[in-house]
Amino acid sequence: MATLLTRDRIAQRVARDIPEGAYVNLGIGLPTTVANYLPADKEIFLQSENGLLGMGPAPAPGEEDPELINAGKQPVTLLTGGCYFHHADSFAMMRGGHLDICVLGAFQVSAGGDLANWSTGAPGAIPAVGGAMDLAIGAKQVFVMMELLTRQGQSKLVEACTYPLTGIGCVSRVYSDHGVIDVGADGARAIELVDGLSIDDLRALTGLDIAAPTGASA
Amino acid sequence: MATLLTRDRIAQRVARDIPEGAYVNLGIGLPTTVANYLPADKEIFLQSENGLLGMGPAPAPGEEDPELINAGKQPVTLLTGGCYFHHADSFAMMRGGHLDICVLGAFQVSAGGDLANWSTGAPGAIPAVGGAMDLAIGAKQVFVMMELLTRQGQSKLVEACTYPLTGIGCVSRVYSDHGVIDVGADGARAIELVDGLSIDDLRALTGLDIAAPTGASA
Amino acid sequence: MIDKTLASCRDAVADIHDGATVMIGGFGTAGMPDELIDALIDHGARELTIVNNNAGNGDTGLAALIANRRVRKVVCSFPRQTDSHHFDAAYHAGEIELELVPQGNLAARIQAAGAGLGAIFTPTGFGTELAAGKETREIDGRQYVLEYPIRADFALVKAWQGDRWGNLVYRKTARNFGPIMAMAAATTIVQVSRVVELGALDPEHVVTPGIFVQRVVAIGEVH
Amino acid sequence: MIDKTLASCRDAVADIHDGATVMIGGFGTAGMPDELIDALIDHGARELTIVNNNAGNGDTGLAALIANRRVRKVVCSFPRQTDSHHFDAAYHAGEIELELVPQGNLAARIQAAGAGLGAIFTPTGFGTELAAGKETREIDGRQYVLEYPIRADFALVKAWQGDRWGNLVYRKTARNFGPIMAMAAATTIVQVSRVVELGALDPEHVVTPGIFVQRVVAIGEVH
Repeated sequence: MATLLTRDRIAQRVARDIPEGAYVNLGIGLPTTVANYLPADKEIFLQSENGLLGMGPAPAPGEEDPELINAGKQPVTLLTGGCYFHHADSFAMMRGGHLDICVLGAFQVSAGGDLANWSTGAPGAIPAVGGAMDLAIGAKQVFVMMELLTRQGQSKLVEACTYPLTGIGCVSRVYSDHGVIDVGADGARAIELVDGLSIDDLRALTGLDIAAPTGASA
Repeated sequence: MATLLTRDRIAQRVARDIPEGAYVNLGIGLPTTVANYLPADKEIFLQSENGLLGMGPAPAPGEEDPELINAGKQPVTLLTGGCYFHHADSFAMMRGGHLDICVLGAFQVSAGGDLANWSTGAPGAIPAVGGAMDLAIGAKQVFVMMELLTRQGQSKLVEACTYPLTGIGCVSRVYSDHGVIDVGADGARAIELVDGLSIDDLRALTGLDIAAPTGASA
Repeated sequence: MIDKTLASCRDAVADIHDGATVMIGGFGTAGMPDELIDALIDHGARELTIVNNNAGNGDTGLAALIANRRVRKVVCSFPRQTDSHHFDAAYHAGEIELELVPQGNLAARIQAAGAGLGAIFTPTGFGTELAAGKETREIDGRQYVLEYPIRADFALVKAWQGDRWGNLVYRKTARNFGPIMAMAAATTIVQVSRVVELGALDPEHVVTPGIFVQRVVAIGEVH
Repeated sequence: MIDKTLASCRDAVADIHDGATVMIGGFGTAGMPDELIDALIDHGARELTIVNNNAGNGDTGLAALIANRRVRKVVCSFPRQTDSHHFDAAYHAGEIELELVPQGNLAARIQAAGAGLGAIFTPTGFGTELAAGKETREIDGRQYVLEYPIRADFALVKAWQGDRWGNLVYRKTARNFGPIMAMAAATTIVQVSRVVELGALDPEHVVTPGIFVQRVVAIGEVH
């Protein structure tokens, strides 16, 4: 029986792959929790789309400033050495390829690296995209953080996204409760599987011909 | 016999048409001298393409700062209330239509408002354009300041420019030693003629069918 | 003497006409010029096209403008939020039009307007629903979508300090869209916490040069 | 701990390769990073493409780089000046290629590169020799020329103060192309008069955020 990772453990795992000095944007929702696991002794630069670089943790209660917020509109702080800038410069940081890593949630990711994370296409729902499309195509590496299966047991790692796309071929790696999987032009390749999960299990769960981790027997 | 205006008198005449509160760029060379005639009791904002707004007069001798210069690379000062910005913002001020008036020199101006002021097309000459093309098409009004005739007696106000163009249909008014002439889609129209110069004289000098000043007999 | 300061928000918005396109600064409530919007509601202009990152939060600012049925169309990146009930209701009732723009394209299109560009090729949104029907082009092996500038008749912006020439500085993440909207509107109206003497703003620190600002109103410190 | 400061200009330019495209800040001599250029001359890289507003003044900085025959091509707006004799000589000898770009298009193309745009439609230069052969388009009744981004392998920039994260502030009109070139180069190398402690630069006053800067060298106060 496979031991699936909790959301916090996924966040921890993502944090481990972020090197010192990296410029990183953590998407709203689940990806935000990655910040909790970044090593305190390393300097990692968090960017927030609404115009700050060097984002620090949430302020102490009572210290909130409604004019110092993150992309999720929650109160944050600014580290010593951080700075503010306007929206065009902020998105130039993304679109211009200046961010090293962006961590996003997803509804679906395809083996080829397509991302669907902004709309389920449900009729009548009000669409909202925010900065998702800019982040998806801008950062040097796009990490997706998600549970592998929906509550109904369907794989969110798919051959081709059925939900509306956020970006094409933009995701480089998926961090899931079942393990870490690279995606892209060469298709999906498992990097790590959780204890008790075999590559065949993963293939069965996803219905995809996922390559085995390097060094492992297929 | 017509009493032609000196260059200083032309500059004075241009200055008279610049209202308080106007954002103005004075091109390098002759147009720079307009600054000497702006009324001291009115606030007029001089922009310099190299990133300052609120440009003041030349500094006192010994007070020059090599990092505070104008577009002609001469030392200047900054007025109280002026500010600095980078080159993209500076040219956004021009191209985005935020400048009210730009004053430029010219080799030729056509009756339709075309401007030639950056190159004589002489073979072997090193071409240089600077900000001329941006200023020509960006400001709400482009004033040209020039002597009407070349040293050889040829009119610089022409039916069609023979020198390489700086911009098409961009000049609104020409301030010359012979008088003030509007140009544009409706052709050339004299606004003021210097003492002793008739509209027929001007037509003869330019070879153009210039409309007479409003209210004057043709 | 040039003095762009006005005594009241009411005076500042008095010529905003029915059908105007109005940019409103702010990301959520940070940088939202509530006092100017309140004045705009009192003023009564209708059929407005609003450009903002969101579509109103709670019951104040842009949300109140929508609740008062003054808005015909919203151009934004992220309308749906936990507290966007006024927009949600108007949208579901078919009373308001929505143009959804990826946030970076929104910023780039506003900046392009301010800088006088005719159009830009942006990679954001390529291959998605939000680029459906738009011209695309491959340039140096990458795919781009052609997007046009977003201009406005008016911009309502919140800054921190301003002077009588319209020079502005902002405060923390309330800066967001303010500087680029100020450049993209024919008339930029700014509410500041405080009007300072000319020269009080360091020329190296001015974020929005006065050339981009037509009117300044002091509303007092509010944060 | 991240520390982008280096001990010498020599170290900072050591990996600039033959044939590299190098942006150099400055408008005339204001903002010209002379010390970095001297180090580049000593380093010896050849066949460089240089992007600068001018093509060298007098006998120092970019002019010295050209005099030392390190430059294959110059992309600039205003090469011909009273003191551009080194460029003039190289140009007339047919030893140097010139791409002449209107100054605002130069700035806009550099900014477009930093912002990841694929191309821009700009009104500047339409109908002139400098737009000959370029794609044009009428948009909303106005004529535009399609221009592509200008990127660089390296940017050499002069700022006033910087910190170990690469945050920068500039001094007066020496700012000019620095902030946009820093955004458009793969590796941005900055000489500052002084490296200050992290936190010494007010977060509201930083002009170039450290994300755009890879190396910082202090050269002492020189003005």
